[in-house]
Amino acid sequence: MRLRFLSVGALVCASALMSCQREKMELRPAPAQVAVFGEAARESDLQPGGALPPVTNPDHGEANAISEGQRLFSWYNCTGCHANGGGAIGPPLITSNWIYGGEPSNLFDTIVKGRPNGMPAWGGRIPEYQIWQLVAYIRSLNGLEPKSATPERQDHLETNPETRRYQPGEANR
Amino acid sequence: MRARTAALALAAAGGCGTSNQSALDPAGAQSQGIAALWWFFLTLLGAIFVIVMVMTLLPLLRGPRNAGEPRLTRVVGGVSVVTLLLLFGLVIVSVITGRATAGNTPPGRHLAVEVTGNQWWWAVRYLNDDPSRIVVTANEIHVPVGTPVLIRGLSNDVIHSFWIPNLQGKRDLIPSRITTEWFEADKPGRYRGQCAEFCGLQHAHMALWVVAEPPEQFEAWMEHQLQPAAAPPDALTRRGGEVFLSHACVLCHAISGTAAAGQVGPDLTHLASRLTIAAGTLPNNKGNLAGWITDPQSIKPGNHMATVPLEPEDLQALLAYLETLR
Amino acid sequence: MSVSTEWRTHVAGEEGERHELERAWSERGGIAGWFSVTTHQAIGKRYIITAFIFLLLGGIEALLMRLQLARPDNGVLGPEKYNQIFTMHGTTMMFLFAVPMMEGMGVYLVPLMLGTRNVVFPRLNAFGYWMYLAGGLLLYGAAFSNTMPAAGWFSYTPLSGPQYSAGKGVDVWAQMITFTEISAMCVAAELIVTIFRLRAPGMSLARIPLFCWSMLIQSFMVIFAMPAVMLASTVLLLNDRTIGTHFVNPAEGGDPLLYQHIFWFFGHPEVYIIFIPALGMVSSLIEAHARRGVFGYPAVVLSMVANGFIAFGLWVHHMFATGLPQIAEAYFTAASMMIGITSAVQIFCWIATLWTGRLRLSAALHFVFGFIFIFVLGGMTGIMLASIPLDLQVHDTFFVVAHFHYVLIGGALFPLFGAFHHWFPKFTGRMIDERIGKVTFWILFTGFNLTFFPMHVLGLHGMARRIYTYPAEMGWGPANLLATIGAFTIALGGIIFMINVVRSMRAGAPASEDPWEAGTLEWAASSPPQNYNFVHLPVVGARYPLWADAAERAVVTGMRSDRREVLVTSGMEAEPEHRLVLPRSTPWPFLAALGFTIGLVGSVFSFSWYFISAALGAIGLIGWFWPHQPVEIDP
Amino acid sequence: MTPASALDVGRLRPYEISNRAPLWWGQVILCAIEGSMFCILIAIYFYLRLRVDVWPPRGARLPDAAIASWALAPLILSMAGSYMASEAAKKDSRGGMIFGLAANLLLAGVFLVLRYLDWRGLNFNWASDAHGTVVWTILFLHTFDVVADLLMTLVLMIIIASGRYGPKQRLGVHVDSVVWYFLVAIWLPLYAVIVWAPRILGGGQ
Repeated sequence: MRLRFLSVGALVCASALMSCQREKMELRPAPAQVAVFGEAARESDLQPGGALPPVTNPDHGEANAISEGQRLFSWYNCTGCHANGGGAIGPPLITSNWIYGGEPSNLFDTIVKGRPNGMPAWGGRIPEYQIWQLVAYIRSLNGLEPKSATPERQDHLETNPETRRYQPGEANR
Repeated sequence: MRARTAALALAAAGGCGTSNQSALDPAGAQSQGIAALWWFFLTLLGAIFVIVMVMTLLPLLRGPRNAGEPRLTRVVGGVSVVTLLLLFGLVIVSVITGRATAGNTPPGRHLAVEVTGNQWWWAVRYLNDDPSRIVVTANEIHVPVGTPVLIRGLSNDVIHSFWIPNLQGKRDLIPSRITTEWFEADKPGRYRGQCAEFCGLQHAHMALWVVAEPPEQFEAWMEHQLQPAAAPPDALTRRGGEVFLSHACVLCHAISGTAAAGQVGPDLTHLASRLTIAAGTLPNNKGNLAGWITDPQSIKPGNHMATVPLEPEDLQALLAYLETLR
Repeated sequence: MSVSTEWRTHVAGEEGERHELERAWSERGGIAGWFSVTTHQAIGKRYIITAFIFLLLGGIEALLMRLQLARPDNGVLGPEKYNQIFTMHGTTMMFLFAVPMMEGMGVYLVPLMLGTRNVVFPRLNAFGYWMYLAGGLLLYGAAFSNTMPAAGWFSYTPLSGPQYSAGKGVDVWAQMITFTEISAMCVAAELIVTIFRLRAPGMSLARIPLFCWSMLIQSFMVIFAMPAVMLASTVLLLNDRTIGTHFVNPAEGGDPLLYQHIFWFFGHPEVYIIFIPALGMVSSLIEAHARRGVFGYPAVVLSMVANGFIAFGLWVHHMFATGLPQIAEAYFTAASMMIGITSAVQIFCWIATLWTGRLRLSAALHFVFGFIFIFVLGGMTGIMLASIPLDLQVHDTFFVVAHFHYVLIGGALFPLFGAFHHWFPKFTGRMIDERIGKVTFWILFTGFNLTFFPMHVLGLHGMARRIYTYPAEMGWGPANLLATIGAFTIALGGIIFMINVVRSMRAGAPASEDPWEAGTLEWAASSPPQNYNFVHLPVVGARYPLWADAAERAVVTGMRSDRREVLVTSGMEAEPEHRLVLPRSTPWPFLAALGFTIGLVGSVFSFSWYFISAALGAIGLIGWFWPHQPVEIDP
Repeated sequence: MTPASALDVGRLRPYEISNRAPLWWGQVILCAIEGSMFCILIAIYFYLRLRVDVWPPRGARLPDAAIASWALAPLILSMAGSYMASEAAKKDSRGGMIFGLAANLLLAGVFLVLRYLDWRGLNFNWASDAHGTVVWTILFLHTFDVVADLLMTLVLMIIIASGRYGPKQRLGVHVDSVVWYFLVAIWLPLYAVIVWAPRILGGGQ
């Protein structure tokens, strides 16, 4: 009796959990997402009246996608201008003050089409799924992705200004 | 899959020797020493194992013995002392072999090769005091027979382990550290190696080949590798070169002599001269290359090569161009 | 009439005392009662059953892996699933099966063997079990909701670090370790004190049953090894992942190898934590089925103690390939081979016992012979692995996979199956079918060797471990197919064993108190034992009290039977010192464990949950320790 | 029928308040667990120290030696309170127990205030670099243990003060003192490591 009760309970719990797919890992991008946009294609496709329709990032909250975005961020040399998010030649990406908007659709648009004064257009180069990964990563830098999907640190020099109240190399007291 | 098997078999047969990636088929002094040690251990410990088993099973065949406890104590004590001495001997033999086969730097003149582990491929640089004579390649190491080769191991991401069983034991490649080991190939041949430390999704497909050649042949290979990529000879391959430079390829790969200087993926300057693509995953031929470029994630799921859609004509041109990178 | 019955019948007024004992030791019924149980037999059984369920889960994972590897370029599992499954397999077998199973056997058997009524800290015992269960549920709960670790059971950084293992799988893994280690440490603490202080009067150190010695040594190892893994997983790994500490980040002065050192400082002793209790079981089994005491008792005890010490000096042999100074390498080679001596001495003593004993070729003894065969073979490959040049070739290959399955399955699972057949009558009150037991043995033995022997060859021929597939031209296909067939043979053996258990529990012949005519005290209790184990605690005058002359036997009188009372004796000679009143059953250990669990599960997501964990746990502990009325203890 | 040989233990005491009580043994074992954890932490500290030339990194402010050293005084004195309480527990002196526990709590409180001041002065945190990580870990774990034990002490004091206590609670007071001795004793090497080791073995300053 007790055994039956327990086993039924275990089954119910297990199936409830199974329906909850916490982390998605799709190694092969969906065919619809490997498209590469020319600037024009993007313009005509998504911006009929000038205003951007609300687009949700398919990778929102996906830990694996954010991690991949982080890799791409340095591999595609975004760090060359934006450093690790703090900004250098390019504007900082850890910011609340987005020049071209910080919504996923804005960021997507910025990456695809480029922006004046140096931001190149990546639309013709890299496939859509990677752009979404980059968008997810950039938003994770600002805490706009769930904390549970955002890595707390990376295997390089500490960049968070909150963690250290001295300049490395400053003389000891 | 069958085609792939046949192709690799052919590739192996075309070389001077075949490799079954085995520690028991040594092709160098180091692996020979280790293999000898292995056979010694196996014989001795195997004999001991058989004796112990016979002693264990004997009481099943005959009734209980009425040995006096003092006698039993002497026997067990004696056997234990013999075990101690044997193990002591094994430690000595093992340490002597270790000294002979390992060591951090080879004696005398040697070839220094820097191997950097990446998820999931090997970057290879032949070090040279003259920067213009540094050869960069990937997933394939050519070495001259009879010259010690020093491997300088690095890693760009996680811990990998460099292992060519036919030549030497393994050495971990650890981020932030430099590890070294050296080996010397005695027989010309092609020896397969594989990452031996679990490094993530495609740990299984992180292989490399060591090609041991007679010194002259090696020198010729080296000279050829030092050349930049040849200019595309015809319209189709020229177009292929443009495809390469205008798509995502150029973001990650370098081809010396062109504007492509990406440092993220393997250097492709002499891609067509290599035995395999995708770190030993597929034999290097046009069909496999086409499949790999079109849909890398179905061949090696999880690898970091982007899936880039190409028009069929662009793909054909790109393949033709890559085929020229001999 | 077996001699042991006399032990309990020569005190006047026994019936009355028995009634009182039954009342004092009875457990409340119902769901609330079920969560309040603190008797060692019940907790021990829960450990054993839970661990067995995890063994089945780990076994299913093993079969999935073997299916994937059965032929080259197979597509049963993709790389991500394969990596997750081998991580779950290793983690389950090490942390959720092997250690808790040994703890469970210890919790069940040690008080019986020592001639006492319960472990000395019954509530801590219950708390430990609930923490273990919570850890297992956490790992599998997360796994079923698609959050699985995939960094291997030792989770090397930086692969397991924040940058290369996205998601919460590794965090769950790290915190699961915390749960199981807390549980192991609870059991270790209570078993050490139980073995030192609750022994039957007269049971001096030289009369402690060998299984109890093995649990004592194992418990000490737990105490010094487990803090290392808690630091490695919970502090180094989890804090690096969740609050951004830099223990293993080389850019800020950390070092990935630090994690390896700390992990293996635990990881190597862990292996001995698993098989030292198994060695104790083997000694018990041989004694009972060779019908004589183990030859060289002091040598066996000292070897186990030496094993325990040496085990802490070997961890670097897991790291030979990282490139260490040669002098260190020579030391660790020598130390690793020395463990061969201490193990060999025990094997020799057992062989001497078998030579001079009157063997009863029971199923349990079959498993002992299987154990010697497999374990000695695993020991031989262990000596090979201690040699650095050989290790550098076979490290991280299937040779190592074969080696540690030989020592762990051979060294722990075979003795365990032998122990199940041996103690089954004590656990259930019925005899297990010996014939089917022997069939089980032969199937398991054949399947085991079929699975793992070819792996030695595969490793030498270059098959690295943890690869999810391999190309056909490597020539590894046939041996792998053989291994897969072997794995399913093992599964068949497991199924037959379970059928045998269920059948025998229902319809087995009723067991007497001492069906094997064994010599240790657990066989003086009824089968299955009452909650209080013995109506009168025995007084011991020999190492094998049940084999001693009836004239030498005595019992303890003057204990109160209307409350849960045990006798505390001195640590060395076991002279009576004082009586100890154990607490009644209570739900507080469960509630405290629940509090800690809520907080620790939260801490997978945010560090601040540690404080919630502490607060909730503290509420549980205060409830646990709050004085009961009456507070005074009558003499 | 009386047994031929029976060992009558009826006259033995039903409890024991001394180092012979099993609870005391159990507590010593828990201290051994904690102790081995802190030993490994010290090993980690020196392992990380040996990885770099300059320790701590230039600019990082070490824990203030003066405050940390002065804080030892109330900490060590508080052991006397613990000792008094445990002796009073053996003699069943309620006043003695309350006084001892209160002294223990009070002095430990002073110590915690000093530690707070010292800790507040650090210009790095756990995520600054490896030095920050290991110093914060040591401080956090030790403080966590201290606070947990003080809470336990407080609860015990409330129970004793309420008068509803028996031998089990008196044993609790006795055993509690062991934990406190341990936490004080383990702090001495930890203090030497985080305060003095970098000053003596820092290098490059």
